[in-house]
Amino acid sequence: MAELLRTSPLQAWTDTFARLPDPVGITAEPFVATVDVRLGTVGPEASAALGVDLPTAPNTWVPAGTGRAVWLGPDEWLLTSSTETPEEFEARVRAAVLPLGGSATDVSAQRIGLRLTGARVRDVLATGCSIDLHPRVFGRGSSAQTTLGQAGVVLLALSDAADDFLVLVRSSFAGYLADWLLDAALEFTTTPTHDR
Amino acid sequence: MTSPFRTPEGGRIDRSATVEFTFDGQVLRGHPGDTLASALLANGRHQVATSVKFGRPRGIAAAWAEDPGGLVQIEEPFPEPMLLATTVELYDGLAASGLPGQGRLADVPDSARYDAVHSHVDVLVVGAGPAGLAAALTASRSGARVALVDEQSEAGGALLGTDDELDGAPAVDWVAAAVAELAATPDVLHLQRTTAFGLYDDGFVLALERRTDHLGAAAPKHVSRQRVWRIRARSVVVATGAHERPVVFADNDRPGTMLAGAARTFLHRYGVLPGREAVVFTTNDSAYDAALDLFRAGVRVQAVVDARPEGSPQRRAECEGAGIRVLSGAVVTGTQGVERVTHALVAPFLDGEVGAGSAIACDLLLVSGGWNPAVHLFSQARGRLRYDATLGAFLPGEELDGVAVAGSAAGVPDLAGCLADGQRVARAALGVPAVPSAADDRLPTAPEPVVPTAPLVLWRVPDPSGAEGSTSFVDLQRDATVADIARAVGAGLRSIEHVKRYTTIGTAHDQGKTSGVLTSGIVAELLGVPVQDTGTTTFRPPYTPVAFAALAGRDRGRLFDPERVTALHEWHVAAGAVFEDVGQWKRPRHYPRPGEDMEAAVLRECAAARTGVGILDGSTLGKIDVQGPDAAVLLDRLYTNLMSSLKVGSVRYGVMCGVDGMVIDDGTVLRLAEDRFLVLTTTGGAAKVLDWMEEWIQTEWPDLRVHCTSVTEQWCTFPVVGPRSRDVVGAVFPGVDVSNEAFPFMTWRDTTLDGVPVRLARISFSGELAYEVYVNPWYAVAVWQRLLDAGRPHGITPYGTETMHVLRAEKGYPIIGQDTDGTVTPHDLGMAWAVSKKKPDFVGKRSFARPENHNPLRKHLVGLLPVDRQTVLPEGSQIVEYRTDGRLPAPPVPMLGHVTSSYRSAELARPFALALVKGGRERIGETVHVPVDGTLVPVEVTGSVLVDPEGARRDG
Amino acid sequence: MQLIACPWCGPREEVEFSYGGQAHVPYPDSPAELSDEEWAHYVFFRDNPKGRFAERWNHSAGCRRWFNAIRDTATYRFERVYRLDDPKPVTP
Amino acid sequence: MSPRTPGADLPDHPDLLWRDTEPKRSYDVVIVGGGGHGLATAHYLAKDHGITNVAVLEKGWLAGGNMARNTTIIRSNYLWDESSAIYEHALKLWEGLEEDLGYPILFSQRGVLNLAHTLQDVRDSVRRVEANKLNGVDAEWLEPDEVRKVCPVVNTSTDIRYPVLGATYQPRAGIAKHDYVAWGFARRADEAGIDLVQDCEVTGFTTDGDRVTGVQTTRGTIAAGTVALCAAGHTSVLTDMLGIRVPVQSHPLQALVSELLEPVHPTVVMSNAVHVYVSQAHKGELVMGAGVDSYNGYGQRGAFHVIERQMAAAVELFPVFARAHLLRTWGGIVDVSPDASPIVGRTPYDNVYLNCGWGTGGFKATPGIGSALAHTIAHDEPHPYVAPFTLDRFVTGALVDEHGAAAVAH
Repeated sequence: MAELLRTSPLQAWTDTFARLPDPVGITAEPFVATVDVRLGTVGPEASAALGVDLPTAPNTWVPAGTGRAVWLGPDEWLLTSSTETPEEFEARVRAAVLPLGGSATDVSAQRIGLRLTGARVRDVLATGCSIDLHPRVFGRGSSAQTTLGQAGVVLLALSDAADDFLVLVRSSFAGYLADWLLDAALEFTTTPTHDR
Repeated sequence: MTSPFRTPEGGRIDRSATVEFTFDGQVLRGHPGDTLASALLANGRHQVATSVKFGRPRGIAAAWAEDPGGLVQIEEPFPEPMLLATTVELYDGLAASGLPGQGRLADVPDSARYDAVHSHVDVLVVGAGPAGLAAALTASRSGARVALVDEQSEAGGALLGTDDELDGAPAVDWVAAAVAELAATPDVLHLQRTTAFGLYDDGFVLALERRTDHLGAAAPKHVSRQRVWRIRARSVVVATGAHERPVVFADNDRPGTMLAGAARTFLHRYGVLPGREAVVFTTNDSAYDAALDLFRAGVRVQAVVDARPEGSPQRRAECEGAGIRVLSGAVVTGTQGVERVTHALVAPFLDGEVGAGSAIACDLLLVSGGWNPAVHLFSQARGRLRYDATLGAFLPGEELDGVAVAGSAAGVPDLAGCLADGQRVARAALGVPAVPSAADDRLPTAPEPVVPTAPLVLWRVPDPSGAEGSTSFVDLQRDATVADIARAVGAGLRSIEHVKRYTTIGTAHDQGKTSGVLTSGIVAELLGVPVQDTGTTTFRPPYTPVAFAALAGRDRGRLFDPERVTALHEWHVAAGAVFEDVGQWKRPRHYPRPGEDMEAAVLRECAAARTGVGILDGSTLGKIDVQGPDAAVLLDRLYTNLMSSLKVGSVRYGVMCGVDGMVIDDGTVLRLAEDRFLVLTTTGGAAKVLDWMEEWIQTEWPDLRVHCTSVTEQWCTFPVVGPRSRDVVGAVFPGVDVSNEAFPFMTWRDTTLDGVPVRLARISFSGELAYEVYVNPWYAVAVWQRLLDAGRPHGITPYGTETMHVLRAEKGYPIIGQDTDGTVTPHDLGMAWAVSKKKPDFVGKRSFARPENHNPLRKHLVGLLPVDRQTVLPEGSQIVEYRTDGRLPAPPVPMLGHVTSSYRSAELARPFALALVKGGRERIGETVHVPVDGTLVPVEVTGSVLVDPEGARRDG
Repeated sequence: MQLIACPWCGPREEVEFSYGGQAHVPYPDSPAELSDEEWAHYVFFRDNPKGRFAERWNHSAGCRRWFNAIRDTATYRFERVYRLDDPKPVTP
Repeated sequence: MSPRTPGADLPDHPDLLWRDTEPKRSYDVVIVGGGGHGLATAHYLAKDHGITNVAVLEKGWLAGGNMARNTTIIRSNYLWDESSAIYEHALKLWEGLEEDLGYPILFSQRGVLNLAHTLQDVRDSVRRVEANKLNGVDAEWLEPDEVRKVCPVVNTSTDIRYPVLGATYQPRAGIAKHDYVAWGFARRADEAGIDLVQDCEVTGFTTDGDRVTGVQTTRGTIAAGTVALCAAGHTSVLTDMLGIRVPVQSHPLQALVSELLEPVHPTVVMSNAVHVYVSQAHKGELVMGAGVDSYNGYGQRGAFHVIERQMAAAVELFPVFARAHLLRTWGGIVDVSPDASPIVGRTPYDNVYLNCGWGTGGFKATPGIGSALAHTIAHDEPHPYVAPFTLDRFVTGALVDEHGAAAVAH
């Protein structure tokens, strides 16, 4: 029997995204192994066990191995991995944090990433995000759990020039947010792109 | 054709181009840079509208948003009600008409785009007049992030309406230089055509930018027409200037009557002469500038009428030098004319007494009663206002945290003062020394201000006509007069708020911009109390009217509210599903085949699930991963039944109550490990239950070692339901022994499909043999397809929520939120079995002991069977006692309860219903009546389980 | 629209938060021993002062942490926010 | 063009509304709160029971609280028997109020539509309609096409986010001019000799055992035989002075108004699902209410995002409103009880009566609660219409829960 095909919530948007001009680039980043980690106290043992220094500064993210570690709350992080399968990843992280009284949950499909790149994406985000995205305030390594339009998101700054962001959104809201972003980008696209 | 009242030169209009527009059906011409008002005046047209109540002619009386007279209806390019001609920029193809009181909405939807943008700055300056520009320059030069917003089409504020000079050159040159400097400075946002209309807490300002209105038909469709700026500023500098205040006298609403400063603006900014023969009526020095400017521009100034006994010695000299007659100690008591002023009635004025008057011919009557600082935003920020008896105006009366007022908005009278004040306030906002050290922060030098002669505070001129002020208009937009105020006071009203409501003053389009302070003054006079005690009515947002659509922004149509969908949505659409809104989710309700209505489709889907096999996309069910050594303790405290006794590998149904003991949610719980549970909630309850758990853990039981994580979108869930479900699931997952012995009811098993983890659970929401298939949504479409393929020989049938509802209702399973309404306990649902007696406590338990919970007449969930075996009772129908005569008595008729769910059952071959009925369980077997469309339908009360009561089917 | 200072995430727009009513109303130790009236007071009765009020807030669109705040219900001004494990501030 | 004269038909006010009085030292009845409920209670005390040695104490200007700030919607199509009884009692009084008060209150029975947007809305609506019918309250269920007949500007298209699936309709419901209603009651009470005392804030109470003997105010202490608390959003401030705990929370409730517009909206439309209610007042302005702000507040103002969301809903439901203009926004303070029903009746003090917790229902109840409370005071016995709304119900659990269906179904 053929192996199971994977489908992304934003598959249907691929062509539309592809037609966007550079200043408002949008690409979907699906299928990223992601684990939600809860841990009361982060110390050397945690770092040793996880192989990552979980960021303790609110509203930040750090590179972690082949992925990222994103601060979600005083005792909560998102860890991503680009080499392990979701279940492998959860198993490894869970084994690491369990002895420390923590927990780990596979949330790989819970959210999907939307990569926003270009000179105007900050303007696009500003139409529905109340976070100050000025590069001096929200440079690379910054993150925020907030709302974009009417969708809850985790927003990551990937550059110091406010021209490269990753938006993590609940999968069931992905279609809404994609349409919302395309609508916001309309002003920066010579030809209307939200024709789907 | 040149407009008759256009000056040969000057003004900031583009005379090289001509704009054609239509007003009241008449084709007229103007220039780019005109407003509708200036273009009408240039064409000699003063009357614009007729008044709301008396239908009196009304004209343009001011040059911007404070104009109470020039209300118009836009007809083309798109109908828009009630705008001020003074604020409508002229463009080709503009068609407008005078507005008689009421605006008219378009009868077609507005296709324009509207949006909003968030902005964050250190200093927001509102108003690009001298004070505002000085403030913005000062702030930007310090490197701060600055926003400067101004409601006009270009910066300059009052300077646009004067011929003032700075550094020995026209002040507008300095304005241009300032604008250029700001444009070249990083982190400066400068927006014209942008009105700050609301000032809220913590430096939050809402401003409306009119982005394309001035382009008319040329407006690009993909650019928002208007944009709401949501500006968050550490400090806000309010430099909104001042509105000139009229003096009230008889027939002061006659077109041709205009504020003096406005006439200057029309002359200097638009190159328009508002008239040929002018009378200038003033109580202060500022109007003399208008008189002299108009004189120099060729207007015959018949007289300057100064209410002050001595007038203004030095300004008088200037005028007389120019041959302008100045009448001191005189007032204008009224006007003559019909659609335009023909005469001003002038009379001596001494100690409040008006002497015998005479008529002076004029086609323009300029009035100045002083200036009201535009303190609206300051007042919106709940800043206290102080009455200044010398100026006859309300000024900011206190320092506000993060909000400062600068320039003439703070009562600063002259240009030099305004520039310095803007700089001072900006520096204070930035927390730097008030005196600029750096030379690069220098401000231009303004001419030494002449010390003005003190103004006279005069609200109204006594009405000599004997009409007692019945034509002395205070609020032109509401046709409210001095006489109306007198009646209000005479009726016993003392509060300015009462007077406002009695006379409707200040409630119209301009929200009292000119009438508000006048009313305070006149009421104070009539009551003989200080104006400070009378106070003003509250200034409320918005400062100027804002279109509904601008505030709606992009949250319209499909973006009005998010549509949540599952990984299978596209499949459902392709399969022709009819969708149902469940919260924000789009769920397939049924999958009609060609020619099928819903009833037919649902009967078919139900039959498949009961006799063959059906499949449902149950992925919207809330899912929460509960982990930790105390996970079971948490669940024991939140569910009414015992969860800690659940064995790993098993599943248990549970009910959750609020502290008031009412059911808030239900669902199944899978124990994945000693320290790990998968909790399923209702679709609508998902977020609520997770928040509920977090709230208890964080606020009450921080000692519990447990964590909850939402995994609603981490798992797709497909119930495969029906006698043939075992064959289908067994075929797709050969690695699992799906026999009842190996895989009993209410247990779960993990397996894989092509290496992809899959979880199967023996859970039934239909009473049939059923397996729920849990899989990562990445593979949902593929797994769903595998199940369909394997089910094809058995006629597997996708079904929607409607069939799900019928199947569960036949088994008496309640839907929380449909069969409950926040007043129902587990016992009411007949679920005492799900309420633990063992547990000392759980949330809601104590409430069960309240007297009302033992009322024998509580409503119980029961079944109903219409005796005629035909009628499908409408859901929501009420239930009454059986009436032997078959007729309803006169109201009020006592009600026994209501129908919560009602369907036609393929299985029972008859309609049935679930209902909440008072003492229902004691009524089983009785017949009661349900009124439907005026007739009483007899129904038998039954138990709630109508299909397979002994539960024989669930194991296949 | 206010800025509310989440003790963890810092100042965020009001819309990111949800309100939890009066703070420092603990769940009774043994509800079973309470009279109906005492229980009713726990379930339904909350203070409703005009002025300073110790309240519960949740940064629901952010870190989802609950915290307490002293807020003036007349001016809406937040006088201070504090974590759940902080004692209730003594306010003059 | 012949000028339309909206509001020209508005009646002139009488030459005298009420005396500006100094409080006497003592009254048989002291009503705290000069809003609609307090003034109506005063009127019916005099009219129905001949009790006129009464003072109404108002801390600010008469009827300047919620009475001056509400959206003037009047209806009685509530779900539960207890609620529909008092609101229907009120509606019947509304129907005769203009004559009773001899004051033009512009009561316009233009009907109220409550829109349903989901299948559960439909179930709840039918349930309410059927209950209303059996209680003698006029009510019908309308399908979308019938909704369009009643109010043509409602967007009944099926391809909007939350299509209109139908509506409940109460033809006898409508609107009235709030200020005129208040002034009408005030004028009658004043004529009857009742003292309406403004700028008179209650600062405390003098008690003797389980009786209140005097009301301390910024204008001196006033002895009282019976005290009735009609302070709506400020009730807790008073009950705190008396040491009575009342389960109400005060929340901001915002409203707004547009410019005068030609008639487009012939009825009243409410949509709980998308949180907006709209009517077009006599002069032509659109009057709208929003949802209650979530937090406690006495500030008579709310957050603007609530207004923005409401505008989105309004334009969604009424596309032709797009270019209508928001002229003014304001806020009131609603006192909300746990079951969204009022709290009326006895207190631990023998001679103090409580009237609060009306939430968003206060205006429409005005004459009903006024007459029932007056009766209660006169007979020292709760009138049957208010009897179910005791403070005690929160102890027994016998709530009158008007929240209606809470959760969303599977």
